[in-house]
Amino acid sequence: MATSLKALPAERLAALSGAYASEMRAKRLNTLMFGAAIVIAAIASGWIAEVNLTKFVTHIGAFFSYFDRLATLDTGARVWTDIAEWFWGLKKWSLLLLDTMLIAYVGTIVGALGGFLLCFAASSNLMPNWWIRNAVKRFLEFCRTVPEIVFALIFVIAFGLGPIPGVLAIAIHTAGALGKLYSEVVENIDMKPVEGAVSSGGSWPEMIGFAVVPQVISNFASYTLLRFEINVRGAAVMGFVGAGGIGQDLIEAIRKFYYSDVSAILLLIIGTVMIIDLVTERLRHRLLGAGGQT
Amino acid sequence: MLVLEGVSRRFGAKSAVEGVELSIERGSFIGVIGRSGAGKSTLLRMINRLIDPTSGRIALDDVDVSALRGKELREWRARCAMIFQQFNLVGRLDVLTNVLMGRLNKVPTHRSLMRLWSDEDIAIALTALEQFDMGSFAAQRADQLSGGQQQRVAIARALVQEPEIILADEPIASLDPRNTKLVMDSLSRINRDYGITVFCNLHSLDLARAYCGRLIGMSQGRVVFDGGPFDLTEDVARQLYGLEAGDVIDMPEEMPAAVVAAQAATPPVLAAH
Amino acid sequence: MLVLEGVSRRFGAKSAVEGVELSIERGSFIGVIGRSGAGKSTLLRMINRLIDPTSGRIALDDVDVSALRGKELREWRARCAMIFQQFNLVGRLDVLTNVLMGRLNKVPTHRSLMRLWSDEDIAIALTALEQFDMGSFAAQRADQLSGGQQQRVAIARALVQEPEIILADEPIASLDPRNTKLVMDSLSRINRDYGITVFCNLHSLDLARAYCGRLIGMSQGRVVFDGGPFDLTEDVARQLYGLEAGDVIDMPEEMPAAVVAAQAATPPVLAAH
Amino acid sequence: QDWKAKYPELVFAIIPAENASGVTERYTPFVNYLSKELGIKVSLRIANDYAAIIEGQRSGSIHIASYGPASFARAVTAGVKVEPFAIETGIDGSKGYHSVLWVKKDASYQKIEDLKGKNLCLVDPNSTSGNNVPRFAMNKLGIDPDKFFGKVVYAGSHENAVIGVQQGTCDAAFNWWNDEQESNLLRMDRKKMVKAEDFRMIFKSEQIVNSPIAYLAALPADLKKSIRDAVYNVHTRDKAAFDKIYEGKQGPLVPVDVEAYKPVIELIKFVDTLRKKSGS
Amino acid sequence: MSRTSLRAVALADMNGLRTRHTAEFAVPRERVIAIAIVAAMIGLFAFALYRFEFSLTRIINGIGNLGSFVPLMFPPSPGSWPRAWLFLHALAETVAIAFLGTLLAAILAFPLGFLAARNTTINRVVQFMSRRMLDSVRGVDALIWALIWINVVGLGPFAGVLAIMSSDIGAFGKLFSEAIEAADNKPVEGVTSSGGSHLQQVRFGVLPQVLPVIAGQILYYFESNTRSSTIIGIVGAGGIGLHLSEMIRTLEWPSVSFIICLILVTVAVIDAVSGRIRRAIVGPVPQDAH
Ligand SMILES: Nc1ncnc2c1ncn2[C@@H]1O[C@H](COP(=O)(O)OP(=O)(O)OP(=O)(O)O)[C@@H](O)[C@H]1O
Ligand SMILES: Nc1ncnc2c1ncn2[C@@H]1O[C@H](COP(=O)(O)OP(=O)(O)OP(=O)(O)O)[C@@H](O)[C@H]1O
Ligand SMILES: [Mg+2]
Ligand SMILES: [Mg+2]
Ligand SMILES: O=P([O-])([O-])[O-]
Repeated sequence: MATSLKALPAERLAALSGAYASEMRAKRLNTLMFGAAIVIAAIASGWIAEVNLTKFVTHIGAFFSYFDRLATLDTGARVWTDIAEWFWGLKKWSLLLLDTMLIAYVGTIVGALGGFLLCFAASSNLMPNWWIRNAVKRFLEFCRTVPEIVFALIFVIAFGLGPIPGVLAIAIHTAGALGKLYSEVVENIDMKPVEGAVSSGGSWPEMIGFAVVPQVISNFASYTLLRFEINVRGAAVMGFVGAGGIGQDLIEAIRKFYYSDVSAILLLIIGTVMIIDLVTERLRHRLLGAGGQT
Repeated sequence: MLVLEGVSRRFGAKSAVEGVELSIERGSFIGVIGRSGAGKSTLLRMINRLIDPTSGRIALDDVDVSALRGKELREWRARCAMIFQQFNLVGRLDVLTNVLMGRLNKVPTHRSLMRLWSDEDIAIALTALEQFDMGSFAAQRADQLSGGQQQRVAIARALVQEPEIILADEPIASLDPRNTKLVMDSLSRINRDYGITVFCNLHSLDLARAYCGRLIGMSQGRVVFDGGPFDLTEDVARQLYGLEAGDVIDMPEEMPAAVVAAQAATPPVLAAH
Repeated sequence: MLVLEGVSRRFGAKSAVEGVELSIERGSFIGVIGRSGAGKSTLLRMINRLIDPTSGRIALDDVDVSALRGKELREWRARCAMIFQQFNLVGRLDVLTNVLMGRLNKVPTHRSLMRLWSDEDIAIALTALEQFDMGSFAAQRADQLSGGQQQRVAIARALVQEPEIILADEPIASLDPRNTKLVMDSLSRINRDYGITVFCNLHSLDLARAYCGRLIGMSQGRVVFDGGPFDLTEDVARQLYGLEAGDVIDMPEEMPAAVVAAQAATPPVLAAH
Repeated sequence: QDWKAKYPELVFAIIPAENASGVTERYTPFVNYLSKELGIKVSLRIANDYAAIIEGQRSGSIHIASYGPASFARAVTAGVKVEPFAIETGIDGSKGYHSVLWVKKDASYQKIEDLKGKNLCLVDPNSTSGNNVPRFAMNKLGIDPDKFFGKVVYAGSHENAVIGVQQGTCDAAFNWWNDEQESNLLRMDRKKMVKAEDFRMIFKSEQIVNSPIAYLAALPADLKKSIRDAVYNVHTRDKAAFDKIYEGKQGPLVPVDVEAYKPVIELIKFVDTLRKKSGS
Repeated sequence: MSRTSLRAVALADMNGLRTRHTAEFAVPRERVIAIAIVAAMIGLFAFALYRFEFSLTRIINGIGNLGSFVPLMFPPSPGSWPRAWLFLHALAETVAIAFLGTLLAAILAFPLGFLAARNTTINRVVQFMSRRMLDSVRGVDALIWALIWINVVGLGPFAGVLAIMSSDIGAFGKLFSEAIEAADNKPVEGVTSSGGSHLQQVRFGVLPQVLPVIAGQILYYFESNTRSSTIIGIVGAGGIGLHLSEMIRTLEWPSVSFIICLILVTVAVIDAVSGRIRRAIVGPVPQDAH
């Protein structure tokens, strides 16, 4: 083949490609075994989970039956034929939604601050001390594993009914969830800027502030806003502490089979989610900026 | 014949390249010189179409390069290999795969996505690596290499593209004298033997004079010099590097001016050859 | 007096630096030369304690640098500024903040984290930038700069540290002749006027000879040469760059060997000064 | 029988009642008994949300379901074609439980009317004994809770409602109550969360009818008959399975029809009328 | 000693610097905006606390009660051996269902993530539509997904798998796309410059960078689905969530804490495995890389 590269002596080439192949073989074998493990685990899980594809295929038509009912008013007419009737509770729901967003806001802020403060100590590239790192990791796991309901109950006993215990429970769970997600972002950063900051004698917090945060801030923002969204939708705890919220109204409508209410509330929530997503997108693209070009 | 007609590029308010007019013969060895920030990298990136000109037109033999799209654009890029100033390797992939990136356009997509490279491609890639003493690093991750090693991988990637044009953005910045010679010589050889056009951003005027058949001097985005290596007079260099205005830096007195002036050199041993 | 005693560093099975023994006088200007991959960067990084030696000891005036921890370690790092081969800037921050990071050790943490820099610090940073023609880029994001511009920002960052030792890892790799002179001259000036020790990894032997009072040659992790600029004979250079074995590269015949040999130069105008 | 070909497997679904634990262990022998009696496979599904069971019955994938009274009524109003055929009974043959209103022992209130302007804790909007029955009962008394009380709070759970009274967040709270031996308050007392003697009952609702077992109306008549036959006789034919479920605290499962649930269905319809009143 | 001329020059030229660089010495506009935003957020926070009838005295008084409930949960105990066995079994089932659901969601969301990312999508319209679709999927409550799938496959673990899958696709699509957008562009340019197609740019320029992040997210959701297994309980697949809520409902606190401990151990194991997998993908942390 015509090539502008000078050909290599055959034995040298054989030696080099042999060395490369043997180094790669180990890696490839690892990948293969990993893939095989996933497939086997998936098959086993499918068996435990009673996956039944025939049933799935024969009844897939029923997938739309619930949607069909969601699009139907009590009167039997389609929802869009009578928007006023469909969104009869718009004012109530909007207020509830705002209310819920306020609760989610406080819970998310407090939790995100907690997760932010802890995530660096849980990252292997910034916290070489095994003990501290693992202690923080286990603590974060504790925060997100103990059900919000249990925290809420403890706080209800301590502080009484009302939004406060719910917000606290949300905040603890949020700290545990975000702390973990944040720390994984931190473990994936480019270490060059970190070296830059460290080499001039910057302290640990300064290194974080100048070299790490600018790299991770956009991902942090995306996780935080997703969590905010989850907390807005989350109904269970707030209902549990007597603070209601749009989530509880939605669950109530689902359970009582007020189909048109379900679809109306759902649309409100989806609208909110979209707005949050659009805001996140703008925010993140600002933070990411033009990106390196040179 | 590669023709640039009134090519400009702005970044926001800043004009990085402005109204560049050039015609380049096939098989030329072009040195692009100029101060840091003059727009050399931007010019090369526009030829490879990594960034689009804000205005103007780039054409090769009547093909309007600046209007190419899709497959044609990819083929154009495959035809003009780029060696980046900052290497632009994929740090998490091994060295050989990084070099094999240069052959993407020649391999069916489904094969490349599965990383099923043919033996021939691997042989070509290893040959390129070995040419720059990097054969034994083939299985190492690219982000574990020293600066000069990364640069050599980047050069190998460009060569395995078997391009018609090579756009080399300071290909020897991080290289020691021996590797500098290796690299410049192989660029020179493929230019001479295979008629491949080479664009090379260089900071060393001596190297530029030694290797390039034609020099293009840029300043603040404009071409301010265009001529043979021996047209680059003192005055031109003065203007190019903005040294005419009172030079604010004082020179360490104890050093012989002539020595200070020489910026770099291959070890004298070579000069004796 | 900076002393390195049997300093080694391995990466996995690979030995990057091996058994380095050095004593460096305060106020020296040391050039570190050697082939790509010889271990030059690794050596400098160990002195700044960015990586720890696998074995051996680094000491300054009886202080065991390799044993420092916490605040003392940070102070040590502040005292020996590092200029990185790949700049290591924070791409998403503006240029001025990148330079001001050189002052982190001198500003209380709570102030720096709020970015409440004193006017004096800002003035110092801007002066350093202006010194390298980068004053007008202060507000731009670092990842939007050209290669040479980034390098100059990295140098400015090191200078505002007001260090006692400067560890410069190929500080001029991406610079044009004028900026090369600017940078080398200012290193030379602060070395001469303030007695600051400078370590400089260089690929250009001419520059090394011109600026450095002492040269250290490395090969495969070991120090194989240590002497004054004029002790660097042809033989030594040959050995250092591994050119003794039959040189496989053919030289483009049409070029005058002497020209080929010179790797780079400041424009001749300067020589005439 | 030809239904065996059409129904090779039946699904029996239950919702864990709010006052019992170990549902899986308790119901497994019963389902095995059914399977043996019917001669086909019967599988047990426990769903934590009755909406899931109603949807399942609607789609025909759940054949027999053990409901709570209100959730059964909900299934009927949601238009699912189900028929109740058996009802749980108390050990004394009673067929229901109650919603009660607790106040602090030393409070002065003697009846609901005394609570004007005070704060009331309900449980959650879905709870039969903690919301629907109380609202229905108060409606009969001519009380509009949202106007009559100072504040009406959904406490979130039966326990929270009791804790709310104890802490003074509310002056009275509705809760479920079986009889003198079993109620949520007594259970919290046993778990040392509160002391039962600190509370006093000032209202007890009419009996809320017990939980029914219902099957799909569309099942073949002879299959239905076999099911009924098996269920009505479980306490004699497989005493162990029967005792496992009720731990000797309840009487046998006896026949019932939809008539018995008319009051609950009325209740649910009443609750539905509240829906749009609370809005806009 | 360490006074370089830099400082002297700077101080001597203070006025010159100020006139040449007014912007750098002034408080930057962005800082003012940032402070305003932070102030607004604090204001909203304060308003929220006021609305929630937050009172310090209530909190302080309550702190004493904080521990009063916790002793009820100690020592953790399943109650009986068969129950412990039952819990373990339910946990294993939960892990299996969560695993399959998460895996399916990840597989389906993977291409969507690339379509929804600005730097890898086909065009702006596709990107916009993909994101809005993901928003909608996320907006639909998990309970609704459960009910929908019950209509198709009936009660049981399969419905749980499908419900987990549907509700996680939305989150995955969003998270994947945002990790992709944050990837460094330099390696992508390297691939582009040699004529790599869109697919190849993604495969070689983007994927190696984002794979560790994506793997982390998938494993996190696996963990999350395991520990908050409410959907699995709702669709009648049992699972540990069913037992946990049952124990909470019947106030059997030692069993509650026992189950929590079981889940904690599982989560820690998943975390350890996840760490190993991510390290296998990332390679040794390149702390000393150049
Ligand atoms: N993405 C960008 N955004 C804004 N400005 C940019 C961007 N890329 C380049 N520039 C500016 O355009 C000008 C030309 O940059 P270019 O990289 O072409 O210079 P260069 O001649 O290659 O310099 P060097 O020798 O230092 O590499 C510089 O002033 C640079 O700051
Ligand atoms: N993190 C790492 N992991 C593995 N090997 C490494 C690592 N860092 C450096 N090396 C290897 O150690 C050797 C010395 O590297 P070093 O960066 O010190 O070289 P250098 O002399 O600075 O070269 P250059 O002139 O090319 O910058 C090289 O062979 C390099 O591949
Ligand atoms: Mg450039
Ligand atoms: Mg180096
Ligand atoms: O912790 P989460 O399961 O809510 O992510």
